[in-house]
Amino acid sequence: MDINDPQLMRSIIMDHYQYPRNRRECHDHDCKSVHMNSESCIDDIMVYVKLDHGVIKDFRFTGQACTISTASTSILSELVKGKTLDEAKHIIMEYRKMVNLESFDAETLEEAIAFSNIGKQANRIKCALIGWDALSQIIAESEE
Amino acid sequence: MDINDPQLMRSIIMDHYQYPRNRRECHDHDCKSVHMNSESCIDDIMVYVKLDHGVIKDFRFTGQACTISTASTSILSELVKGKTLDEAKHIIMEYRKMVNLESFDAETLEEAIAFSNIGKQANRIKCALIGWDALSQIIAESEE
Amino acid sequence: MLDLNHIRAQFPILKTKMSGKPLIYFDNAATTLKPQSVINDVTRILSSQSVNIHRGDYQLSYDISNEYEEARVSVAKFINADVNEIVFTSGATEGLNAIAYGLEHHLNEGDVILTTHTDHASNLLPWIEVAKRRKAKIEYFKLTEEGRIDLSKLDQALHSKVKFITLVHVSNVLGFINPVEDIIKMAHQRNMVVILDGAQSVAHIKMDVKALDVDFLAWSGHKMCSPTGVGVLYGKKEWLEQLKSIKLGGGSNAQFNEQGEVILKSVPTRFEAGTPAIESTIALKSALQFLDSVGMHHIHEHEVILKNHFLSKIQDFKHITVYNPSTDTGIVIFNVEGIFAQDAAAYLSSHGIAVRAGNHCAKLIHHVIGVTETLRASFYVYNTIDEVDHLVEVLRDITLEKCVDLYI
Amino acid sequence: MLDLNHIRAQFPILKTKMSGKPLIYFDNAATTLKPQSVINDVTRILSSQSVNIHRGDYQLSYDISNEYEEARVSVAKFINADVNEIVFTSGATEGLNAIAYGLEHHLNEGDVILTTHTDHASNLLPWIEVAKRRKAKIEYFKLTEEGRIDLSKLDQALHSKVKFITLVHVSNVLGFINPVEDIIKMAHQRNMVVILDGAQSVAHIKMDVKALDVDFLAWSGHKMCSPTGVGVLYGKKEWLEQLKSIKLGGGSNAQFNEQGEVILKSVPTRFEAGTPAIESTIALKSALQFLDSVGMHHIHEHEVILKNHFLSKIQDFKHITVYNPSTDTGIVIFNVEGIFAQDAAAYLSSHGIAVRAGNHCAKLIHHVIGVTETLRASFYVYNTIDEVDHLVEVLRDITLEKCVDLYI
Ligand SMILES: Cc1ncc(COP(=O)(O)O)c(C=O)c1O
Ligand SMILES: Cc1ncc(COP(=O)(O)O)c(C=O)c1O
Repeated sequence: MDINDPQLMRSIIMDHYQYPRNRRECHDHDCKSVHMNSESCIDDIMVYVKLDHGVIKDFRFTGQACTISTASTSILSELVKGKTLDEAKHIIMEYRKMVNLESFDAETLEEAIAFSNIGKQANRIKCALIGWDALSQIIAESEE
Repeated sequence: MDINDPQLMRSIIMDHYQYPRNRRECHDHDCKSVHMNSESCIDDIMVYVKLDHGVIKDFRFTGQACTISTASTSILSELVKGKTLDEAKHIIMEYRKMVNLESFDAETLEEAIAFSNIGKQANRIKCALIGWDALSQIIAESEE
Repeated sequence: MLDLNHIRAQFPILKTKMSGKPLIYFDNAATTLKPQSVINDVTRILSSQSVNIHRGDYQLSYDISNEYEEARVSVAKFINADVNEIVFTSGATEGLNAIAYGLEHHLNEGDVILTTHTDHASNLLPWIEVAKRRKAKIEYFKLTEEGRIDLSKLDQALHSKVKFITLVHVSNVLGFINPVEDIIKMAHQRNMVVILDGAQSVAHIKMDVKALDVDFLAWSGHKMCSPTGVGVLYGKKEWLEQLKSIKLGGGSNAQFNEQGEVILKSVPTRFEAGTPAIESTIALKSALQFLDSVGMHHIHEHEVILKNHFLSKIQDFKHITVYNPSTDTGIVIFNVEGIFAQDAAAYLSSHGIAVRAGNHCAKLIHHVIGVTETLRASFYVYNTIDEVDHLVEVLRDITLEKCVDLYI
Repeated sequence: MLDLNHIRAQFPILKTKMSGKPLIYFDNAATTLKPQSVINDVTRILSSQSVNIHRGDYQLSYDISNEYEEARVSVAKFINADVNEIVFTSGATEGLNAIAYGLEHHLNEGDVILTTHTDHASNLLPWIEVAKRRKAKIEYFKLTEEGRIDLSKLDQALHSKVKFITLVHVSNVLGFINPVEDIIKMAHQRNMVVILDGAQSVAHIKMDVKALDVDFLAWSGHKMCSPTGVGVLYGKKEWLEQLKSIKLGGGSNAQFNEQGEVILKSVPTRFEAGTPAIESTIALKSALQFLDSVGMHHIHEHEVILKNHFLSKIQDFKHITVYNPSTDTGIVIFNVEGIFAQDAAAYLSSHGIAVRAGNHCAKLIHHVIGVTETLRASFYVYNTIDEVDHLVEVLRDITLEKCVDLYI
């Protein structure tokens, strides 16, 4: 994927915003959920994660959110489903580097590289992280 | 009395401050009392007035107060004792004129003319009126 | 017509830019801009008179205490109240809380507090709390389809269990002016107390509390050209005296002793414990002078002209949905099809235009308009037709692609 | 030694006059003066960034929200707290009320709240009120003859019924620094909660809430070189979460519905309902930078030098009685024989000197010093030995005649 192709990057975001993947509830008893809403963003989303023996079996989300929040969470859902916690943590770490405008491993992030410039728009960074922060939180709690 | 004699005026105020007249409580059932304290003054005084058939039979006061409040209330007590309500109202009216730097009848005010310049010190006007306001209030209530 | 050049020249912020474009400020329902006279007051006080009030122990303190009390006189005149009916607060939220908690002791089990779905969290939440504590009930006025109070259902709504009616005078989302004259008249016939949230009304339409006969009114200074940190709670004298003071401390008491016997000062001082926002309160007077110099009637008229212009210009835009087309004021809420409100707001920001996105703290509003998130443009006295036209142009061409392009 | 020229140059008010004489400001316990950096913040925001916070819908709002949160970070660093333990209030009085009312639900009949006779009305009155409501009891620390907490009676004072200990850190009348380390240590061994009124301490002595292990601390910005209208409530995270929020409204809730179910936001946002004093809060950061630039240790040292100088100069004055000769800070209270405090203050004012007269809102203090009305001179970082000398000279010659002569 060419990170310097703005048309491609835009189409990734729009596609995930207009047709978000894994946007549905999960009320299984083994589905952990976390409610995220940010001060600087009117977003209000629920993230549901099903873990099984150190593997992310399912990742879903629901709620009202902006393009950046919705698309970034949708992309995340595809990226981490089926991954081990360690793999997921690695992906999240690389993503955080990217969002902070540090150098990162584009390979690992796949479509998430569409947000490689979000760090320049400080006021939307939180939106780009909302789903990712939720997953970090669930992983951290599972490891306590 | 010579209103232009500062030494005389000063000695009146100091005398009434250091030896206030009628400074004692009154707990007779026919003694009306009112508690005065002003925002701009740390004064805190109680005024007691005994009325009988339209005549001020007694006027007393107690409390912590500054020179201006104490002396002006002490002078007032001597001025109005034994006077009819109408006479007292006239005295109060002339006093208010003086304090507002309008022309007034010096004769009526006797020693109270010591405060003829208080109106130039806006921040102490309330002190010079505290006892007088109390009496006005008691008279007004008695006439309701 | 207003002399807009003269008005705009008084607001230094209107000479600044946002995102490199001249600032077009349409978030007036959130807070208004400040005229130079207000800024000067604050700067002057901080620079040469920054002492505490309420004591004439020295000249500076005496002077600043006087200015503080003059602000009270100005506010009283502005809404036609008596000066001792004006309590200074830190804002509408504190004022509305002070009313709800302060009247709590009048509530008995089963009593009803009547309000609306369009009310602001700062008015609803305190009443929800005290209602819970007293086992009282919150009920909501029936609204017409567009979200106005249904006057035909008023008689039913004001039933015998209703004790307090608390409602927003002008909704900060729908921009409707509630028919408070009718409500107050009927309420008083039934011995009910009426509390108005004036956050969006006092700076926008002429307010006369005596003519209106309202019992309580609270609003914020910052929404009427003043600095932040100051608000006003008006209460009819007899009702202020019924209000329990919930913030206690220095300045509010005349006396207290070790046995816990407390004598509070008289109204309104009793409610003003502690050091207030002195500069902001004094500057409120200059803000009122500015509003008076324009004239409240002209301000409202001007807002309506801008709003009508905006609505007529966008009425053919298929991609824009307006939720309050019959708004009575300068507040318009809308959405762009397929674009989340905050994305649209961010796009407008990149063109120098400030509008608000969200639920505007009126979280029951979805009962009325069916959606939770909207864009809100709110016009005020210094806005121009040109600025509105600029908003219209940007909205004409807005697309999801363009919104997304800000981030790639 | 402090570079007083450099410090004084930052306070424009020090170039002004009162009663035609250069202003000598010794009413620092009432409020402090403001440095230019603080004034500039307020002017800048009002002139070019006067928008509301808490939303990043447009660039200006995003920027000002950030500055607001940066102020929180600064405050947290200043007292060594975590950033989410810092709640912005309108002042010490609001903060102290929020603590008392917010902990009310933890009080049961017979519980004891321990405090002192030297406490300020803003700390005593809220507790007197909640104690009444919960049938709890207020008790007072035993004091030594000069008015210090008697450490030998501590064990007795902290008996098993005591639940909350709330006390002034530095008395605004006596200037004593209370032995809070000892009290907190012993209190925590007995599972008691300790609340400090830091109105006179945070701007005067280095504060480290972690080292001190205090549970709550409240103070005002205006007493630490900031504008009025802002204060801080610090609470340990676990205790803030136990505190019931008593001011509800916009911004404090994440969600609520028609059924009255309310979900509040997390700590500290939950406590910050409504539009806060934005300019004042942001300016607090510059105030802290000023204090840090001088160094808290030097500030305290300087106050003590001035106070000692004053006391040594007046010690032979037979007509002056000092009530707190062993004061630990820059606060000295005294009276002139035969002259009521307010008259003496007015006389000093005519010489350009600002001191306070009265009971200083500590209305139980007469239990300690035997009098209700005193003069208070309170020194701060920008005061000089020369200024103190001037006060001494005026006091040397003060007579009742001279005081009265102001009015004739
Ligand atoms: C010890 C103490 N506590 C509380 C307060 C109240 O502070 P504020 O008036 O800023 O709310 C003061 C100020 O007078 C004080 O000195
Ligand atoms: C209708 C209404 N009520 C109350 C408020 C609260 O005002 P403040 O935030 O100034 O306390 C607002 C402001 O958003 C409002 O629009």
